[in-house]
This record gives sequence, C-alpha cells and structure tokens, in this order.
Amino acid sequence: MLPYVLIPILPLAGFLIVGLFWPYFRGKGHWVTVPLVAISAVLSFRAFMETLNGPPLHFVLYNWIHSGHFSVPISIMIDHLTAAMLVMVTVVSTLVHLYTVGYMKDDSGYDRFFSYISLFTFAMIILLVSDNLLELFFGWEGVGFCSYILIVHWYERRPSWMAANKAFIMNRIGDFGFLLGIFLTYNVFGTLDYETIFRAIPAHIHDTVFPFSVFHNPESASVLTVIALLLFVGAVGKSAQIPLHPWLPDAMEGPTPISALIHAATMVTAGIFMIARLSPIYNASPTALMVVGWTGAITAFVAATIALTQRDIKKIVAYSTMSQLGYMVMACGIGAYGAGIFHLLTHGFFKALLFLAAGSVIHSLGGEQDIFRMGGLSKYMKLTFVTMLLGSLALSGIPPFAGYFSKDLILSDAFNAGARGQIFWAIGLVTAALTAFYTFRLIFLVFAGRENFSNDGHHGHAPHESPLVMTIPLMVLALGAIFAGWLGDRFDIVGYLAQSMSVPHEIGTAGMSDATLKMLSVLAGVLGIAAAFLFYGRPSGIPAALSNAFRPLFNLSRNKWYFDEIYDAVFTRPTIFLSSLLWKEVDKGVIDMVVNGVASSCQSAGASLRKLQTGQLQNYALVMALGLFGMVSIFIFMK
Amino acid sequence: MTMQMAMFGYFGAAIVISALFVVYFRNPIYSAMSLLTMFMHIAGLYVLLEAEFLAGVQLLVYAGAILVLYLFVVMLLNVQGRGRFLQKQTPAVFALGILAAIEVAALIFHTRFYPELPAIPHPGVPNLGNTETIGMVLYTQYLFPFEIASLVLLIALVGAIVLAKGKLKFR
Amino acid sequence: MLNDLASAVIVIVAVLFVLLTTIAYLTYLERKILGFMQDRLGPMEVGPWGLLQPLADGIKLVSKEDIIPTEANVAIFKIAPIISLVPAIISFAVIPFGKDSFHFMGITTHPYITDINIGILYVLALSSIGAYGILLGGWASNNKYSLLGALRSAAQVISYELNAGMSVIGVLLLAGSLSLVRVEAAQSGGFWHWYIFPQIVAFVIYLISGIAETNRTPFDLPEAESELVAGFFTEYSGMRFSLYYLAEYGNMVMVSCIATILFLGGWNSPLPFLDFVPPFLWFMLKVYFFLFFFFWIRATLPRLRYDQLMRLGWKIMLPLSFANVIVTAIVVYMIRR
Amino acid sequence: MVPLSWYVVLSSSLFLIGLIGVLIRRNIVIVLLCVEIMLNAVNINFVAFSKYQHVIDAQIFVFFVITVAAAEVAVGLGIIIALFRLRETINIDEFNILKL
Repeated sequence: MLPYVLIPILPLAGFLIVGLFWPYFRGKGHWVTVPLVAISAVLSFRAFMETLNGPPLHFVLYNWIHSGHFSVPISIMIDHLTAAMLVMVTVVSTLVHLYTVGYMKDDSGYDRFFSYISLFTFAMIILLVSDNLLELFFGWEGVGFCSYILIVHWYERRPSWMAANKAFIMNRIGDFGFLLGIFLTYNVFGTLDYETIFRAIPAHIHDTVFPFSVFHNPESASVLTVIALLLFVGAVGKSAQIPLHPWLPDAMEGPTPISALIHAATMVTAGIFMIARLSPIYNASPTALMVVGWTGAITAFVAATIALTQRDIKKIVAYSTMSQLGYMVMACGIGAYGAGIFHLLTHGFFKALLFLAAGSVIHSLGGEQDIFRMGGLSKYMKLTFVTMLLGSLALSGIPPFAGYFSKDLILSDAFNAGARGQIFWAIGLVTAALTAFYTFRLIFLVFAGRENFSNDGHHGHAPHESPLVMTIPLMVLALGAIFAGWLGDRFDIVGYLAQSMSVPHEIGTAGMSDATLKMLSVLAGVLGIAAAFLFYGRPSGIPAALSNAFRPLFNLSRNKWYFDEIYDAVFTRPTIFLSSLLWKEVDKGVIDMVVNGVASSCQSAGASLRKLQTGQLQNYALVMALGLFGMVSIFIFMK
Repeated sequence: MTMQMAMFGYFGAAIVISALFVVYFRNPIYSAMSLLTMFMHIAGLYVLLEAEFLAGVQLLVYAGAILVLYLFVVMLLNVQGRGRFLQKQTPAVFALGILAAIEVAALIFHTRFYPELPAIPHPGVPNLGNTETIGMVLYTQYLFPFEIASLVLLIALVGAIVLAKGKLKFR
Repeated sequence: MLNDLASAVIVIVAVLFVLLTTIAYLTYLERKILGFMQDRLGPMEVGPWGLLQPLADGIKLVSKEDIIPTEANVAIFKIAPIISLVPAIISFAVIPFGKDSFHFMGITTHPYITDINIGILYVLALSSIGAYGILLGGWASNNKYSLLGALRSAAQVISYELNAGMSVIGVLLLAGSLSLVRVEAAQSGGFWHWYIFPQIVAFVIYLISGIAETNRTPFDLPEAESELVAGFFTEYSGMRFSLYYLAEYGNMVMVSCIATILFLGGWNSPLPFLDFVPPFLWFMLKVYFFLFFFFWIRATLPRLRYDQLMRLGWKIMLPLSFANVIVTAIVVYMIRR
Repeated sequence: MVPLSWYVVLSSSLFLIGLIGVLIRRNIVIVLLCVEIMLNAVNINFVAFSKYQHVIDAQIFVFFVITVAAAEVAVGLGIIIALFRLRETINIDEFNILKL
C-alpha cells in the first residue's frame, strides 16, 4: 500500500517544500520537485504493471468527513482506467517539469512556478485516484485553482489576468452544474461512493424528478438523465466544450509548459475522464449520451474551423486541442469510452509535444507567436522541427503514428454505432481533414518558406536550438507520439480499459469493411496535408483568393465564430448595465436614504438616551436586576 | 427532626449569617474572613449532599486559591475605603430586595418539589463513588467543555498578567 | 452507635497523643541532630540527655507574657495562629497509620480516624487553608516586615502547593483512587511495588515542594531571621508563637506522612519476610526517616533567593510535574487498554 | 430527610444577599466577593438537584462554575490593580469613565 500512497504525496511534498521555503531556493526549486515527480511517475508505472494482470488497488487512507449517514473517505483507488491515466499524467508532468527548467530560466517566479505545477500534479492525481465524487470534486477544484494561478503566473500582464479570470469564471459555471449533480447524486443515492452508486443504478433507473417545478412546470425527467447532464456541465466547462470553451484559447496567455501540461494533456481531459469513470450513469441515460455526443461533435468541428485561420501559433494548437477533446467527448457520447480514453492518452503525448515544441519555437524567437512572422526555421532548430513534425503527423492521423490508431478507432466505432454514429463519423472525417490541413499549415508556415522573422526582437542574433533540458522532453514525447498508438493497438488497451468501464451496447456490425474505413480516414489526413502543401508549401495566392471569395466564412472562422462577442452582448453588457442601474438608482437613491435615515434617527434617539448613562456600574446592575424581577413578577402575578 | 435536618440547619444558618457579614463588614479583610467561613460551610453542605469531590474542590479552589488572591490584593493595596460605605442607590436596592424576596417566596410556595427520586439502577455498571462518576462524565461526555474551560483559564491567566503588569495607558 | 462513637474517640485521642508527642519531641530531635551535625551535643541540661527539654520549653512558652502590639488588629491577631494550627492538626484525620484493625478495651477500631474517598484532596485542601494563618498573622501585626514575610510566605505556599498537587496526580493515576488507604494497599507486597520507582520524578518534586510548603530551609525565606526578623510572626510571643511553631512541625509531620504513604508504601514492609514487624512501626520508621531528612537538609543547604525560589517553582518544577502527569497518563492508558 | 425546597430557599436567599451586596457596596473588592456569594448560591442549587434527581451532570456544571469563578477573579483582581494604579481608589463609583 505504502508506495502507492506516495504517488499523490510526493508532488504535494514538493509543493510544500518549495512553496513554504521558497526564499531559500533562489532558482533551485527544480532540485526538489523534479525528482519527486519523477519518483511518482515511476511508482505510477509500477501501479500500472500491477493492475495489468491484477485486480484494482483500493485502500482507504482515512475518514475525511463523517456526519450521520454521510461519510466520505480519502482513499486511493487505482483501477485500470486510473492506472493508464496516472502513467500519462505523471510522465507528461515529469517531462514538463524538466522542460520548465530550461523554459522558465531567469524567470522571477521560478520557484513559485515549480511549487504550483507540483501542486497541480498532486490535485490531478487526487482527481484520478478518487473513489467517490467528493474527493473527485476536491481534485477537480484543485486543478481548476492551479490552472488559474498558473495562467496568471505573469500577473503584471493584463492579458494574463484577464485570461485567468475568464478561465476561472467559465470553470465556475461548469463546476456549479457539477456541484448540483453531486448534490442530486447524494440526494438520490445517499452516498457518493462510485461502487455503491453503480450498484444502485438499476434501482433508480425509472425514477423521475421535476427539474422545472420552480416554474410550476409539471414536466418530469429521468433522474439519471438530470444527474448525467448536470455532471456533464462540469465536464463541458473543464474540457472546454461548446459553449463553455472560450477560456481555453485565452489561457494560452500563460507560460507554455502550463499550456502543454494543463491545457492539453491533463486537466482539460478531466471531463472525459469523469464521463468514462461514471460511465454506468451515462449508459443508463440515452438522452444524456446523445447530448454528450452532439456536444463533442460540434466542438470538434467548430474548433477545427476556427483553427484554420488563426495566426497565433499557440492558439492554433489550443483550438486543435479543443477539437480533439471534442473527438473524445463524441466517442464517449457513442459509448466508445475505451476509444475516447485511448485517444486521450495518445493525444496527451503528441499534444504536449506540439505545445512544448511550439514553446521551443517561441523561446528561440524571443516571444514571437505570429506564424506569419516565422518561416524557414527548420534549418535553425532541427530537433524541434523533427519532433514537431512527428507530433503533427500523429495529430493528423497518419499511420503509423499515435493519432492514427486512436482517431481511427473513434471513427470506426462511430460508424458502427447506428445512424447517429454515422453522422458523427462524417463530421469526424471532415474534421480529420481540417485537422491535417491546419496542422501542416502551421508546419509549413513556421519551418519552411521564407524567413519572415525580424532579428531585432531577439537581441540581434539568429534563432537557435533550445537547450538540451528542453529538447530531451521533446524527444521523449516524440517517442510517445510514434509508439503510443501502436503499443496501445498491439496490446489491446481498449480491452484493458474495458475492465473498469461498462459499455452501453455492443458496437454494431460494420456497414463498410474495416479496411475501407481506415483507408478513408487516412485519405482525409493525406488530403488535408496535400491541401496545406498546396496553399502554404510554397508562396501562392490561393489562401488570399479563397479568403476573399468566402469572406463571410473566413470572418466567421477568424473571429472564432463570434463567441466572445455574443457572450459580451448577451451576458456581460446587460449585467454591467443592470449593475450600474442598481448602483446609481436603487442603492444610492433608496437604500442609502433608508440607511442614513435609520442612522440619523438612531443618533437623535441616542442623544436623548445618553442622559441615562451615569457611568456607575452598579446603577446598570440595578436596572438589570429590576428588569429580571420585573419579568418574574409579570410571570407570577399577571398570569 | 432528623440528624440530617439538624446538620442542614447548622450549615444553612452559618452560610446565611456569614454571607450577611460579608455584606455588612466595612473592613474587606473581615468580609473575606466571613466569606471563608461561608465557603467552608458550603463544603460541609456538599458533604451532606454526598458530593465529596466538590466539597474538596470547593475548599481547594475557592478557599485555597480564590480567596487567598483576594486577601493578597486587599493587603497589597491596603486602602481603607474613604467616605461613604454604601452606594446612593441603597434604598432602591432594598425595595428591590423586598420585592424579590416576595417573588421568590411566592415561587417557592407555588412550586411542588418532588421528593428524592429513587436511584436508577444501571445493570452492569458498577456503582462508582462520587469522584469516579464525575471523572467518567467529565472526561467523556463533557470533554469538549472541559477543554474550553481550560482555555478560559489560560486566557484569564494571560489577561491577568497583562492587566497587572501595568503598562497600560488610559487616555 | 455508641460503639462507633467510642472507637472514634479512642482513635482520635490516640492520634492526637502520638502526633503531639511527636511534634514536641521533634523540637528536641532537631536540636540534637543539628548539634551532632555541627559537632556539638545539643540540649543536655534538662533531664538525662536533655530528654525533658520539650517539657521545659512548653512551660516557658505558656507562662510567658502575651504581648499584643497596640496598633495591631486584635481580633485577627488572636485568631490567626489558631487558623494556622487547626488545619495542620485535623488533616491527620485521613492518615492511615497501620493496616489491621485492633482491639482496645473490648472495642474494635482501626488505625485511622476515617477513610474518606477523597483523602488526598482533603489533605491538599486543608493545607491550602494553612496559608490564611500566615497571611492574616502577618497583616494583623501591623508591621511591614511581618506583612512582607506573610505575603512572601503565602505566595510560596500557594506556588508550591500547586507542584505538590500536580506531582501527587501521577501516583493517583497509578493507584486509581484518592483514598489514602487504598493507595497504600495498592503498594503492598515488597518494595518493588512502591511508587517511588515509577514516580521518581514526582517523588523528588513532592519532596522539594513539601519542604518549601512548610517554609523550611532552604526555602525559609518568609521567616528569614537575618532579613525579615522572623517574618510573619515577629510580633508574636508566648503561647501564640508556640502555636505557629506547632503548626510548622505538624505540617512537617504531615508532609512526611504523605510522602511515606504515596511513595514509600506507607505501612507496607519492604520485603515479605519482614512482615512480622508491625505495620505501625514500618510507618513510623519511614516518617521519621523523612523527618530526619528535613533536619539534614536544614543543616546542609544554604537559603535560596526569592526570585530563585519562584523560578524553581514555576519554571522548572511545574513543567516537570505536568510532563510527569502526561507521561504517566499515557503509560497507564497503554497498559490498562 | 431534608426536603429539596429547603435547599432552594437557602440558595435563593444567599443569591439575594449576594445581589444586594453587589448593588449597595462601594468597595469594589467586596462587590467581587458578593459575586462569589451569588455563584455559590447557584452551586448549592446545582448540587442539591444533582443529589435529588440523580443527575451527575449538575455537579459537572458546578465544576465549570468554579472554573469561571477562578478566571473571573484573576481578571477582576488584575483590573482592580490596574484601576488602583490609575485612580488611587477602590471605590467603584469613582470609576465612571464609562460616561462620556
């Protein structure tokens, strides 16, 4: 038991040591946190190996809350799903820790940064190993909080804290739904423990609630659907699904390691993990599954279209992340949890790789993020180029790289999942082509073609390869991007994961042959790459011509489907207007008058009552006694 | 007129008389001495009521600690009260006292006091003495109030030290 | 009923007799022992080896003029020595001097006046009353040296009473009772059962506190002749003086008895084969050992300064006794569980 | 057997004596002493009812009352000493700075 307790404890210890004694480290914080997280990763591997052929590990550390029938333990449950996730999370976290050593060098908040990412790792591990909803929620909020403090790491910059606030508020909206879901779960099941809940699901499958009874609307809904949807609201916020997605691209204002660790590989996947973890609840509610699936599909497509026209290197990768998250959610929506988690794992590797490589590019260009002001970098930074190319191939779903296996699995599962599944398949296929296109647009614009960057922004010397401490994580992750998918396919990761998740229905028989499906998805990727080469591989006028020809569509994509503007118009401006109305008219006019009136009447009353105050303690005591015995005499003589 | 009644009569009379003397004496030392007498008789009353432990505590804490502190302060300050010895509001207080006495008398007259209840036998629970029973209840059921009481004492200790140290500045 | 009354009277008379004789001869013993330790002979004139010296002293003190200072508060001046002496005497009511009940003139009685279940609490409570005699006597004399001595003495008594009380708790935890009879009975069966061994810290603290509580050297600041001209009883003479004196010696005997009962097993013989010696004799032997110890200390150690005394009491012994209580409680809990 | 009402009479008369003492005396030390009388009156009631109703809890309350009394004395006497340093008097009616 002890070694596995250390998995969450070690990052926490790293956070505490560096966080409490930061003045003594002076830029040496990584000597503590990196080894601790690395040990945690090794232990996670060990746990993974143990679960490979064995039952889940489960033990209760101590009783956190015990009140009446409500009892919540702090426990560690490492089943197959958790073990796989743990390995991915701790490995990526370790590599990002390592990368940070180079990337954040000379930053004033160096040690603070290390303590925070260790705290994040701790919270993420708690989220994964929980065996009840409250502990999960603790981790959930923990990662949300860490995301906030890490986005705002450069707190002097206005965009940083704007983005952090946005992320925080949007996540709170989601968490509000999530919390309501937990409340309803407790109300219905009387417990927050997964096992107990899952066992009790058949008994509650026909229960209904009246979600709109406040509005006197007698419409009833299945309680499991309501629970599943409420919990899904949390996942929408955390995993940046439409409509709670705009925080994710904005969160790219944070340091790049954070984008790689939190906003690509781990935290944003918590929503998918939660859905997979609570799959029995979702399986019991077809409506919820449908909502989940459509949300994912729409997110995947919309994000991909937005990514087509962005200019900021990190935003492109961020929208790509969102799109891939949409894929995973969509997979969950058709019940292919295994495929979704598989994609999550492979995506964790190659997307972290892409972010770190992008960070490497930004680093070498001294903070430049506009891809139209890069170009031709392949000859300056070969390692970054090669690794990023590998990551892009993986993302585009080109065999034999990681993305191919997982994405293809999702698409074929979707195609085999009935009529709705085939619509999802079509959307997914189009999205895959778009993904390949924008990914290689990025590659071509950054690493090929003319050198558009200016040297004056970078101390006057040419771009250079990043130090070894940054490129080693890139290479390790590149190995993951190459082999993770193949390994998963070879050793049947889906079957392994299925031991801790239930599937709602057997995936139906294929309408088309499996090979044809594979061909189609690869073809989509190749088409996307070819189009990208055609547009951006060499100087050409096609992009400009196309954007002029489809100006409305181009603007839609360029402006991110106007989500921010719509929110601004629908929520922000009315709120500000209402607040200022209430402030100027109601508060100043009515409430202040009442308050001042009360105060002035008190003042005048006090002035007259003050004469009673003699300053003689015993006079007061006498009056108290008189009051006491007066009341007693009322009680006795007037009854 | 049983033995117990006689004992009660003695203790009660001594308690009331010494309490009256506490109020009556001008010299604080005399008052403190009659209060000491009262405390001792109250301890006797506790023994009569089979609360031996409280009788011991009464002597130890009230007589042995609290009252000695009073004596200390009186002797250290050693001031004879100047001027009047009673407050100006004394007549009003006596009026109140008469009213209160009537009320209390009426209340007691109207109340029906139950005779002593029979002890509830608890099978399997050994019949412990007074001290053991108090210990049992105090350290299980009243553990939290007990801790709070210790905290109260600590705060009083700190407060007394701060006050008596005399570095305070008024106006 | 009558039988009980008779047995009670017999025991009370016996205890008072033994006690007062002991106290009277303690003065003689003290002078003799101090004399021997200082290479002198001590009192030799009255009776063989001066054995009648206490009697002569008593006659002298009783027959002396009773002086009351003019400015003194007469009532309290007169009552203070009595307040000092009475608690010292009546606290012997709970001291068990022996083990078995015995017969006297056809009446069965036991070797203690009463066995109440709060025995040690009773003793502590009464010893705390003793402070009043000192305080009032010093105040009523209307003499600044007396008042200073009284305040010092009372502060000392109160401070060290706390230590004594705290150190006793360890023993009570081990014995599981406040009754002195049961504490003694719990230590029977050989000296390895005596509480001096598990409670050695408490024993040392109690002994030091006991010496301080009785205002003996090296803690005799309140009556420090060279500084305060005998402290709170400067103005006392004759019979009243002797009452204070009696009270001091009575307290000494009391402290010795309590130390004997709590730490040395009271009337228990140290080894089982020595059981043929009557328990009463064992008890007296141990008590006299402690009394000898008091004199020995007086002959050996110099007097402390007042701040040293207070620091020792509050900053060293009190934390130590708290630690002792906590450790004992934990150990007892672990063992009983 | 002593009737319970006797104890109630005793304790209420003691309480009234204490109350009157608190209200009429000028010497602040005596006022505090009278507060002790009142507390003891309450304690007598507690113990009597504890005996007659067989509720040990009442004795626990006496314990707490004694604790509070001890705390009150420590702080009260500290205040008295501080006040005496300030005003050179222990007459309670000369401490009237509560009046502004």
